[in-house]
Amino acid sequence: MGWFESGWGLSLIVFLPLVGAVAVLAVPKAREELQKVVALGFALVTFGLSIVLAIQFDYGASEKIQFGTSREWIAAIGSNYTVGVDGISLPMIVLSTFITVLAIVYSWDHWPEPRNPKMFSMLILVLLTGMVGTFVALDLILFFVFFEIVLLPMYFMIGIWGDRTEVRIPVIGKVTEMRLYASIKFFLFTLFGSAFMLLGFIALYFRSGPAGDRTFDMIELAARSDLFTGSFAFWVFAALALGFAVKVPIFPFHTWLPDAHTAAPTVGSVLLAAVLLKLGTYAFIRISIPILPQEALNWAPAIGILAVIGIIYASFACLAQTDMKRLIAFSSVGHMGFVMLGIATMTDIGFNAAIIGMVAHGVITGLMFFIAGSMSHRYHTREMSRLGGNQKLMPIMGAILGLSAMASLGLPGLAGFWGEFMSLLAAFNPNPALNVGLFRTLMVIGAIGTVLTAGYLLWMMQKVNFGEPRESWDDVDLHDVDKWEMMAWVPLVISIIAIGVYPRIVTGATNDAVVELIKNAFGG
Amino acid sequence: MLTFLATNANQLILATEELGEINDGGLLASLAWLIPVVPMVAAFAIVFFGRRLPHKGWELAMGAMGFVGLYGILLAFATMNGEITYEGAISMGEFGPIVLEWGWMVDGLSSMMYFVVGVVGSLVFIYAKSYMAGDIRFTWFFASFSLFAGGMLVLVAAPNLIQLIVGWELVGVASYLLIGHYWEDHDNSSAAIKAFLVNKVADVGLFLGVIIIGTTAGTFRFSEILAQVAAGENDLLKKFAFLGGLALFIAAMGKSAQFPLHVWLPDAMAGPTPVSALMHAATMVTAGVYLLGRTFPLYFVEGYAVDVRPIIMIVGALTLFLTGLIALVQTDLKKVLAYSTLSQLGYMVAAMGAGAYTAALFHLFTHAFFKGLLFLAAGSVIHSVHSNEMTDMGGLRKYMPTTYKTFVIGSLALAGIFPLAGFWSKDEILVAFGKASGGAANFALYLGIAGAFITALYMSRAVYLTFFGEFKGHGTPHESPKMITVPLVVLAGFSLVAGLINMPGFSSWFTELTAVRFTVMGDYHPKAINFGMAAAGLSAALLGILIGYVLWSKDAETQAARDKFRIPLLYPLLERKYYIDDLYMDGIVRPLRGPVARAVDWFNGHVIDLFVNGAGALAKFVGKYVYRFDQSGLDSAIIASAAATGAGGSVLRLLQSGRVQQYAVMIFAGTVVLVAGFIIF
Amino acid sequence: MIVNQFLILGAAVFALGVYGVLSRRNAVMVLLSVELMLGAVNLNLVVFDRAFRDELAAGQIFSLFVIAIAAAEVGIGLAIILLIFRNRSSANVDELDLMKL
Amino acid sequence: MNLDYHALLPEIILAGTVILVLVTDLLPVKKYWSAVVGILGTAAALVPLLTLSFCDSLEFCESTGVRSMFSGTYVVDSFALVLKGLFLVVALVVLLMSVGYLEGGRFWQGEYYFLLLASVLGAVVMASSRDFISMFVALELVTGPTFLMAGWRKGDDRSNEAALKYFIIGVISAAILLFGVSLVYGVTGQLRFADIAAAIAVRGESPLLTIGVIFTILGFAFKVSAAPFHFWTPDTYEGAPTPVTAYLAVGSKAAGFVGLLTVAYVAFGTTRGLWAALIWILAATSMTLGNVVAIKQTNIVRMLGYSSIAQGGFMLVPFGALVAVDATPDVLEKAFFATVTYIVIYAAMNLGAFATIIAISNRIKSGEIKDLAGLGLYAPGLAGLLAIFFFSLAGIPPVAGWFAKLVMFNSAIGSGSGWGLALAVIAAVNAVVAFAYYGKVVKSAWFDAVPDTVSDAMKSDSKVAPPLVLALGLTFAGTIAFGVFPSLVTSLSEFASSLSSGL
Repeated sequence: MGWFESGWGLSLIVFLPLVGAVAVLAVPKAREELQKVVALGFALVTFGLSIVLAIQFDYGASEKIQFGTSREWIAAIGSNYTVGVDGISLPMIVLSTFITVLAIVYSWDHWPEPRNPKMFSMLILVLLTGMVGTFVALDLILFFVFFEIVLLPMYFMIGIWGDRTEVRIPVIGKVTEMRLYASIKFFLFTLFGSAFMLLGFIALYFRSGPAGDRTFDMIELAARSDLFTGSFAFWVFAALALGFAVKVPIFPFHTWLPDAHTAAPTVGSVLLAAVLLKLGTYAFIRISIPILPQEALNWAPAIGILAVIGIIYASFACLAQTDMKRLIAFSSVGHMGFVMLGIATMTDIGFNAAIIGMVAHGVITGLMFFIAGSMSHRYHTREMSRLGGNQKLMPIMGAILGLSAMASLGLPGLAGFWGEFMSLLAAFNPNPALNVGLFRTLMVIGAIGTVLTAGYLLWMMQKVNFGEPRESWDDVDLHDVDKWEMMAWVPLVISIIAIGVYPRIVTGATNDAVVELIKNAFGG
Repeated sequence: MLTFLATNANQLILATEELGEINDGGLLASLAWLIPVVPMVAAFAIVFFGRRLPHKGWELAMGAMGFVGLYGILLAFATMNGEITYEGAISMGEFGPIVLEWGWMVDGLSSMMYFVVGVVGSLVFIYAKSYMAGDIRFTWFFASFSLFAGGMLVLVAAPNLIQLIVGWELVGVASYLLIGHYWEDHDNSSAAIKAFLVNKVADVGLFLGVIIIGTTAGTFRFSEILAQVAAGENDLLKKFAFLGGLALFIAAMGKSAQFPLHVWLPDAMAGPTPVSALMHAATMVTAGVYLLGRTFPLYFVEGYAVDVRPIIMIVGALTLFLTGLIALVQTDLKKVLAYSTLSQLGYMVAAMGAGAYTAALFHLFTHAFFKGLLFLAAGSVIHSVHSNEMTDMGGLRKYMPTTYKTFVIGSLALAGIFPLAGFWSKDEILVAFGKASGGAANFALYLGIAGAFITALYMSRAVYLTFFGEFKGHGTPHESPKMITVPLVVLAGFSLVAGLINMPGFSSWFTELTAVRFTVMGDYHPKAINFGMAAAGLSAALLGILIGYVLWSKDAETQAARDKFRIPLLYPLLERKYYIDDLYMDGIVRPLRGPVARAVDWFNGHVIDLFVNGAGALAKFVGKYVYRFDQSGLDSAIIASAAATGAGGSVLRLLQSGRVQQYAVMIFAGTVVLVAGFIIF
Repeated sequence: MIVNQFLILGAAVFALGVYGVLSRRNAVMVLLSVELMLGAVNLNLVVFDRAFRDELAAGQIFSLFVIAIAAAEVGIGLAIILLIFRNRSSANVDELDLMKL
Repeated sequence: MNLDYHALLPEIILAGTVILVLVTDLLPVKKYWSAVVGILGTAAALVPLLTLSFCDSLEFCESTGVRSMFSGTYVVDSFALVLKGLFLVVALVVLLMSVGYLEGGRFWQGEYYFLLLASVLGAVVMASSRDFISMFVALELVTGPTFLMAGWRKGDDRSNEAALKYFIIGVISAAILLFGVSLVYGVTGQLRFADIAAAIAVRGESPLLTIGVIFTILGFAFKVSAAPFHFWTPDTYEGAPTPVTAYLAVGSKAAGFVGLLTVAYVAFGTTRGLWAALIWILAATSMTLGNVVAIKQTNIVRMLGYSSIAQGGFMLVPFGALVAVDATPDVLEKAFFATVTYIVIYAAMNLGAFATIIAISNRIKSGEIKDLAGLGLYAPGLAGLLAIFFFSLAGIPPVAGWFAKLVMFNSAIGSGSGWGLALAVIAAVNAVVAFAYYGKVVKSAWFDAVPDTVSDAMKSDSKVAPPLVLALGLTFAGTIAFGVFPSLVTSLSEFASSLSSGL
């Protein structure tokens, strides 16, 4: 398997889905079965390769970049095709390929309207390339490219297959279809952030050394972090943080998220929640903090405060929602708040918490969006006030929804708990350079946030699952979970429980890498 | 050893080596991981395969529970032969310096809990088979029930704080499922949510307490934390012990339903009766007391969280007194028992605060039997009259003799009548209050004696209203089947004799059992019976029964007529449960769910999006006007400049010129401006 | 050599051309005005050439090129104007507003 | 005089083709033969460019380094080679686009190709011009034919109007340019760029020189349609036949940039502070104005007109960022490199966008953005191309535009000055704003329902003229390849940056 370790394997994981997309393109439009098979086949092979990656990975040296390679790419600006995996990116890669497979499986019999399996599966595959690429890129420009590639398929998914209900756009006052508003908002928001992020990348490059010795290599830049100081570092961190914060999203850059998640088709929401949001948090861990550690400490209080505001704010916003999907969407803001709180502590515990929180949020919220999608597919409404008694009408779906809600509110033994709890734990003893009092206050507020989180999820469950079903559903064909749904959801349920019971599934890969990262960034 | 413990009230025993040989428990302890695992596995197995089994999953639940009961008995006997201390741990993941561990602990405290959960649980499970027969979600019920017991056992087995959280919350979620078992009814699911949320509020305390204690101690293992406490060298831990201890106590207040977080427990009656029995007797509500017991030295060793103790005593005393009073006005039989549980929990918690570790656990132990008994008996009654309301009962003595007898035994035990189980444990608690110093202890003592009186009063009320007089319900009640009465009889037997295992001056087996090796004991067991205190407690109870007899022994048409003691102000206050629920709902929950949440949502759409969409709108707006200027705004610009310069027709002439000339104007103007600018600067 | 006076003359002619371009309605007249501007340029070039006594006579040569190209441009311009005149029977520039906002 | 015929071969071939096209038109053959001759001739002209470029590794080629002729007024260096190559390729694509377009309407075909190729000849000459006389001649050769081409839809009033507006503004700009040149000549006594630079270095700056420089630069600003000299652009783009618009937006604009680059770097290299500040202003206003106004457009070609103003602004950024910078060769080269890169990528993607629009409007007979609605449903291929080119224009990876923006930012920030940074920030915000209208086109094509104006015949008519397919293929390949492997462009533009180091 020498070829696999020399960087080819990783590149294969990144680009195979793209090949798959082209292959699907080559299939005639009428032959839907074949399109599905091809798409699933490529996704499965990619997933299989990522499992091979995970097996071959040397967990004893998870802080080292493995399976990496560096080839000349754009010599003129000093950017290379540098990829590699370490313990931090490995779980994210597996998560991405895993969720994508499930997304295609789920889609098998649930193509959103207007029906176009060909294009839809192509977009999913392109998205996969973008996602995995972002996680393996070790060159800032390469990272930027993949980071942006992700936007395109999602833009189309939301725009073409999104929610067609008419909404009145706040402030502007125009009435338009939800999908149109959401897609452009999503795109412009992210683009705005990433434009400044790119400026930050370039600024780092020019500060990274004398002419001729400059680099976009993240690892190399992290090693030269002493060069980035003063107001330069301040502004660069701000620029990078803006780009990442929009993606995460951190309050107050989050307003694209509820719209985009709500408007997106089921699979779009799943991928958006499960993987795309992680690009931002991952970037904080991978780029901002190792390269600008001192500045990260200066910014940490602000990030922490915003994260905690996000937790509380999202909870209240969720309490006000009447639309089930929008509620789940808003809950992401809160969960990512916990992730960002973990990052803001600038400790190894916090980073581990953040990563496991990311993975957990991926599987849990992914599952919840799947269910929300399937439910609105059957009920033709997402208004919780019109639902009720779902547990009676569809017991299995109700049970899975219940499980995912429990996981989402951070029930120990399920995946969501570790990220939440360990973030709070990390906030008790943040990095020595940070204000202990502030972070402990944040810890307390964050802990209170868990109560609110439980509140909105339980009330959602009450409205949706419990009670007697309305008579209006008597004549509606409400079949319980079908086989494709089962095949897509059971793996998620299993991973939720598995990560909850045995968190080493994630931390086993991340811990050494995180400890090393913290040591390199902050010393000692 | 006994004498040593008994004679040194309030004195720390630091020299653990004096406690004799430590037994690692051998195979029995090393396999004890099965205790939490078996019910948990059973719970999942029931979900997936239960429906296909002949008894629809009950046999799995019963088997698991029976296994735990047997294991608990074995461990109890093994512990009698010598103290066992065993800690198993499997590493489950690393977070930087923190290693997460799953483990199981076998020592006196946990063995006692295994025993209680296992034995009481088994009896309740037997009972439930018959009670729940025909329920639409029979299988699901036993899955949740197993999860409930399993969660409790995870909690009890936890050798570290983090696993404790896991068990703690599993118990919470299982209780949510069970309380909301009949979720078709909105009130039931609301009760379930209430239970979960109130516990979640308390869990904030648990989270913070665990974080504070664990982080400052640098370890989450009880054994290591308590060893540090004993050694007294960790100044950081000392500094934070008060906060951490207080936070953990808040957690205990939630699970053990202490005032003012007690509100969920009465509502939890929405679940089927076996759930109430198990929840009130063995699992869930005992978790808080267990937690205090497990971390007991933290509150007891000077320099740590000793200042929390008065708070614990006051909270416990208030709970035992205030909730006891509410029990007096309840008409729902189960609610009477529920408030009585609250009251008894108040005793246990206050006892912990008073430093009476053994007394508190002992009361927990005896209470498990008689409260389990009372609930099951109440369930038996309810099963037969199809109503919870005591106004629909009366005269059942004749119809349900076994139930009647066992219920009375339970009531007497609860009221603390010599020589039943409750007498011994309650007496020990009162003695502890008396021994402890400080205003809080006195407060607890007075309220404790008053509480004994109130307990007897409301229990006699319940007995009279239910079993005496004329039957007021519909149909003919009949005695319950064997599956129901047998557990009643067994529990009645325990209620009769359980107190004897820790009779002062006679036996100290329970004290020895629960004396945990690595905890630094500040505990005592009275060497001999304290006759003064016993007399005080007993006479208060007898007085209560007497007054109860006077008030309720005579039958009457209406409940109002029987409840003759309607004191103005106090009665409505009790009926409204001191308005605490109203305060929570109207003061906190509704505003948060309503106006506050809506305000945040509005803020999202109108303030943040004001900037976002406003930027978009601004761009469009600017675009519109720039475009207009670009294309035709020149006219006005020229008029303006013409007016300004006063130039006559020559400039105005331009107005009539064509568009292309306006472009030309712009070009020349731009050129001139730029040239002028550059020449000047 | 009196350069400044010629320069001023050149600038004045250029400005006159500008004025004509801006104020004339007839496209042909606009075209003529542009020729005026180019004339000013030629004047400048020739004057400078003489002032420098440029051995290559670059200025003068340049002005020849300008004249030649200006002639070509007039040809193009007239062709376009003719086209428009044929379509609309008018060569007024102020009627060119089809693509108005 | 010793002429290097090898170096002049592209111009000679092209000039020959121009004549040949005219002759073909007179012959009694089908009209498209003119196009075929033009295409073949243009392609043939590329051959000597290649041999010149790879002269060092070719046996028959005599390496002489920079080939300078006519006392240094005509230079064939690597910069010239790259840009000539670009012009020829652009010409090829525009020819391919034109064939079908002209066949479909009532046009004079032979003359059209003649004029187009003449204009390209001008551009090719421009790349080598190193004095004002030849540059002026080249410039007029580029512009003159396009005046006529703009009015090529002779029966269409809009087209006529476009031509006249373009013409009048064009000649005015030429006059301004010439006036500026005459003043520069007056101050320095030179017309050759190198000599002018030397003279300025000796004499220093004077108000007259300042006026001259500004007038000269502004003359070029018209060609690159930088605000506030852009007014003709939207009207002309909208009115002119679309292939002509494509040529104006790419070929003619690129020629303007070539002139601007050469003049600014070579002739006025020593007064960099002056023109850099001027260009800073032009860049900022062009980007902002172009983008903001484009949002409101409803006609796609007119929108592309404003878009090209904005893109022109982006191309100017690297120069503008040179304000208040120490003139290290590295920085200068970077700016030069950035602009050349931008031009090359812009050429590929913008031509592609125009080609797609031609193909689409052939089908739906409309140029309104709202009429594109539902294109993704009945013509996914065209809609896909549309998305690719417009995303490229918006600068979204992996299609080429992102790299153009990247190098633009790179040079602006790399200049190390606050002014450069400020311009980069303005550009960044503008890059986001730009998506609002590029996205609108994609949105219309992909997200909206098919409107009533689209008949079933239009939906089922999937025929695209083969030359147009070729044009689409070329631009598509370029856009993708440049985006994924930007080194394809950078090797060209680095090669071209020789000019800046010649300072």
